[in-house]
Amino acid sequence: AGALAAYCLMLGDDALVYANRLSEWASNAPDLEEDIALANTALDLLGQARLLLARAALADPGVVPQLPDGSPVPGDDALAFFRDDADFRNVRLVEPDNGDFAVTIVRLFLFATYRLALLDRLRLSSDRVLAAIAAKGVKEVTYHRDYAARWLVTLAKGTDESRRRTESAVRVVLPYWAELFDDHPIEVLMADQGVGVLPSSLRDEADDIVAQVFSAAELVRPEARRVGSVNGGTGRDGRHTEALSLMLAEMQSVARAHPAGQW
Amino acid sequence: AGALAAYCLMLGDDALVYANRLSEWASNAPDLEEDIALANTALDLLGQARLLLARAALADPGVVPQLPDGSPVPGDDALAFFRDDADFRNVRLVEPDNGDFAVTIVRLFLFATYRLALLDRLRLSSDRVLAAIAAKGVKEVTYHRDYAARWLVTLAKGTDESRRRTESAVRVVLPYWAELFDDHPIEVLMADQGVGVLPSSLRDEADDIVAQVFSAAELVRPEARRVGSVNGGTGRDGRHTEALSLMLAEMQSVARAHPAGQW
Amino acid sequence: MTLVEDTMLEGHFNAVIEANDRIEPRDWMPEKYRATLVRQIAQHAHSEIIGMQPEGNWITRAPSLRRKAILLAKVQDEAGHGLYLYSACETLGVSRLELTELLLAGKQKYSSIFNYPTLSYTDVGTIGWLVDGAAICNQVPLCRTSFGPYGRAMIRICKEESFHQRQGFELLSTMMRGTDEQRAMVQESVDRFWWPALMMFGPPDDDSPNTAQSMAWGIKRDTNDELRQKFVDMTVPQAEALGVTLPDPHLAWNAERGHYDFGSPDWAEFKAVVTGEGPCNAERLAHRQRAHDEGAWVREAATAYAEKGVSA
Amino acid sequence: MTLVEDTMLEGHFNAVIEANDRIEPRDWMPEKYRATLVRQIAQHAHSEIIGMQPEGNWITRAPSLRRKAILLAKVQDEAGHGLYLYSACETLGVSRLELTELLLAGKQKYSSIFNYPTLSYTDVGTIGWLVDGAAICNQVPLCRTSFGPYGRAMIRICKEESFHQRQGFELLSTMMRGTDEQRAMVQESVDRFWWPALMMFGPPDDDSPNTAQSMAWGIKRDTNDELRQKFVDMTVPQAEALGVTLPDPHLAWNAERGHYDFGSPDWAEFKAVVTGEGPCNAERLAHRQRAHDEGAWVREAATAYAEKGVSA
Repeated sequence: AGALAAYCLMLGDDALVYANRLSEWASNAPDLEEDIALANTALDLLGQARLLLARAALADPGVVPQLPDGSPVPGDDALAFFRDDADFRNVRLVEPDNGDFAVTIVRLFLFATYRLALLDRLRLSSDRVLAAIAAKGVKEVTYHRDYAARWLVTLAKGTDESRRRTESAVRVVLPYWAELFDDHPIEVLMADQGVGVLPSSLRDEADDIVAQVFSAAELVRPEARRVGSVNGGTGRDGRHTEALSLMLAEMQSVARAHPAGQW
Repeated sequence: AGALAAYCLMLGDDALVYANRLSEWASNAPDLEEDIALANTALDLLGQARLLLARAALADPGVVPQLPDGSPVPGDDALAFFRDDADFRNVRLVEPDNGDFAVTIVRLFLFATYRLALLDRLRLSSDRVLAAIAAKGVKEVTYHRDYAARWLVTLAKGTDESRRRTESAVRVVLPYWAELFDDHPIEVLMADQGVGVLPSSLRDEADDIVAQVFSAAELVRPEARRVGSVNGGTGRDGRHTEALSLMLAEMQSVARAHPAGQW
Repeated sequence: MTLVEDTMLEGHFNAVIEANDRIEPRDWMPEKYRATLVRQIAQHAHSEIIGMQPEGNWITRAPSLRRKAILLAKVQDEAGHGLYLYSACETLGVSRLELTELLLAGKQKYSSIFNYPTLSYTDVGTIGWLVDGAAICNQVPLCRTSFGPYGRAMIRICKEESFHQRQGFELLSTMMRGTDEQRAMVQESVDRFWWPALMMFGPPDDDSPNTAQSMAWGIKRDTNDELRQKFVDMTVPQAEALGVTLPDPHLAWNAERGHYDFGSPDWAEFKAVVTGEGPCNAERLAHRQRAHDEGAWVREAATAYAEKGVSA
Repeated sequence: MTLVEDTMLEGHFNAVIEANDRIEPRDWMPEKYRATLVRQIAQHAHSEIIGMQPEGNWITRAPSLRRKAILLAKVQDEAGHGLYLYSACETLGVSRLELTELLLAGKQKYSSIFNYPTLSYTDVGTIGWLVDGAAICNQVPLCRTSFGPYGRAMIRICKEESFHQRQGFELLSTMMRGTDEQRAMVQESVDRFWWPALMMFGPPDDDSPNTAQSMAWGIKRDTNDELRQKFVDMTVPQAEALGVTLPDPHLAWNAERGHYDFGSPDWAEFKAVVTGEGPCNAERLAHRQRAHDEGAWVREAATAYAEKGVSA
């Protein structure tokens, strides 16, 4: 149960942190249609996060931070708002500032490519809740990936300026890609039990999609580089970028100021 | 005692909030010399804030937020890190994002002009602690004002680009100027008692300095506009800009996560 | 066009208006009718877009996942409303880009309420309850407005607005069942927004010179003061249900009139805010300008790519 | 210059080095000596400037006013150190701007330690204690380095560094007297920084080809491994006093050697970090590039204004 909860936190935190980041685009996007599309994406991921954090809390109440007696905060909210950054289990890809629209699109494309491959297989999970979450998520993330891929091609083939920015965005975001396919012991265990998916097993399929879209965009994939680990660990171990604690300071500020609050 | 504490919070919060904002320049300034100078300014103001918040806590312990029994947090820190934004009493001028270097310089020039006029008179305060804080502060803020004035002239008369940015910065910052000279009931009371200084009595002197430096910079002072009040109140009433609560969410995050912490 | 044709067209226009029927984009209409509509619809569209900012300010800080989703969806809806309304305006021959530039140049307005800051998360609830409540009072009659595309956009918008209003009320009433601190936050927020909400209906009738013509044309259906009264009458019982005090000592039921009496907003403040001296006017426009400028290269890229597609 | 003069100059240079005396900027020096110095001083200057970022990250979040002032002053000192060192480099004929551009182009390095993130406020203390501690071990011998301006800069810098180290240690020891949570934070932070701190002395001697020449020239005074041993010997008792465990199972006093034995850092990680694959390399350079770019118009304005002053 502990391993299942830990696994749900990994997938849930990916969605939560990224949703929060994407939601910063609200009222800031290049056009109204993009404002709406990015909010939609954030909403879909937020929905996935809620289900996954709730599943984690149910699987192992021990992972939920302790709040004062009688606190009305439900498990998923306690996990989102009362854990410190070192207890988050998301990959580092989803943490950094949005950057410009090109960085956002490249990151969304890579994230959705990974997550779609993952959810597609997770539909067969022996955990029926996870299987159901995955089935719903596949539809959503398919749309996210298509949206980002379309924009990636548009930006790469639009103007000189947009191409320059897109190439630069690829150099900024791609080093976070390899981490998505590392096999964490929890993921290995869950895959062995038929509950989860082994990330490394998704790599070829995901790289293939990237190659197809990069080819359509006439983008050359730069040489592999990966963001180094910290004390042997990465996001799944709670070792994050400097961006995460800043994001959480803001995100958790109101909830933490009112631990007994009703919302 | 309550009024003295409230008055010290006003002057202390001006210094604290502005010091925190200016400290964001660290490692971001246009050149090393400016990085050092802005850090120095922030350090001076932080020093003034500590003395003023400590004076407030001493004058009326009732203003200090209650912390759990046995908390080792001293009064000035409790005031800085455990008050909500609506309990801060600083003017709104010091809250907004730093903007570019021109906005920073214009804001620093206006703030230092006001504060120097204020501290200069506060040296005669019947409260000996306040008088001593003011005497020390006058030297510091004299330097801040000169520094900002020199840069203001440099930027206004440098390149076309720097002039354009300077003129734009004046339009952004100047609307917050009038609020500095509003007489809050607490300030009226403290001035009557010979403890404080009546802000409106500083206006002519301060406007005069602005006129001199603008003239040296060949800048035209735009028509007066002032940022409106909120429900009849401004910064001194705890009615702030949207920037303040975001700043405090970050500034207070570590302290609040460890209310029993020793630092 | 001959004078006869002209007169016939005007006759048709007047007949449609008379019959409370809809004018459609291809119909003839007086220039001033068109100009008044463009101004009003554009102002409405701008209000939706600028209105995303004060609430958007709290998306990243919403204190529960459910509330975060609700708030994000609401801000998204506002973008959608902006879209419909700009589209309605485009049927009158003015593009979204032109309207945006008029907004940024300060030549078209948006609702003065959005020049007030959101100082706590509670303001999200208060805006839903009071500001969307006032908007609904303004907008429900506009569903019957004489210009077709505007009226139809309003029908869709009103449905969502009343959903938002209920969500706002529900947030406040949940908070009122929470801690003492939360109840104090609700009261403080309502204190700040009550008067600005009353100002949303515009100046008193005797200071509102355009109202008569707009009503004659069926663009407007009620006067400012009528709408304001309707809003007060609707809101006072809700405030009682909520357990908050509306900050107006003159507020009292008048059995004779069958309405609530209430005090007069600070019209000097209203004028100051409308002419640019509100607490957030400069920030709101600067925010929009920045987003517009930073998005320029993306819009250009999309245009360039689309043109390549056509020529390829 | 004749061959005789050349030989005389080289003789003078060698005599100065031999006597452990100082070479000054106007003295003749071999090209490779100059190039080695520029590379080393520049790398040191860049380390001070890049090193402002990981600690600067916590200035706005320092949990007490006193700690905020200490941290801000420390980051400011680092900018000052950068200034001295760039000045020392300028005596060798390379400008601060040129050096900055070499840094940004990835052609000059900075200390690999700053490519690790600061993940909690505690890291400010750990960096003071371990990173500044390691820097002092590296730098104290450099006060006697053969090039005058560098040696004199180092004397000033070392004084401040040891002040910073004491402040770092004091923060950690205060936290160790605090809550259980705080003690856990200190241990976690030390776990992350211990091995990277050991890597600060560079690769093992048998993998450090330039050391011999640098020592012969009196630029360097000790080998990497000697300095690393000195650091470990100095730090272990401090860790004991603090009550933290250093994360090395091989750490043990060796009475025979009169030194602590210790494990080997992960040199593969070190190489990856040096070649750009640390956790923060890209962010650190991007941050510096952004500040440099955003400051360009200010520097240009200052130059233009100064020129006007001269011509007026």
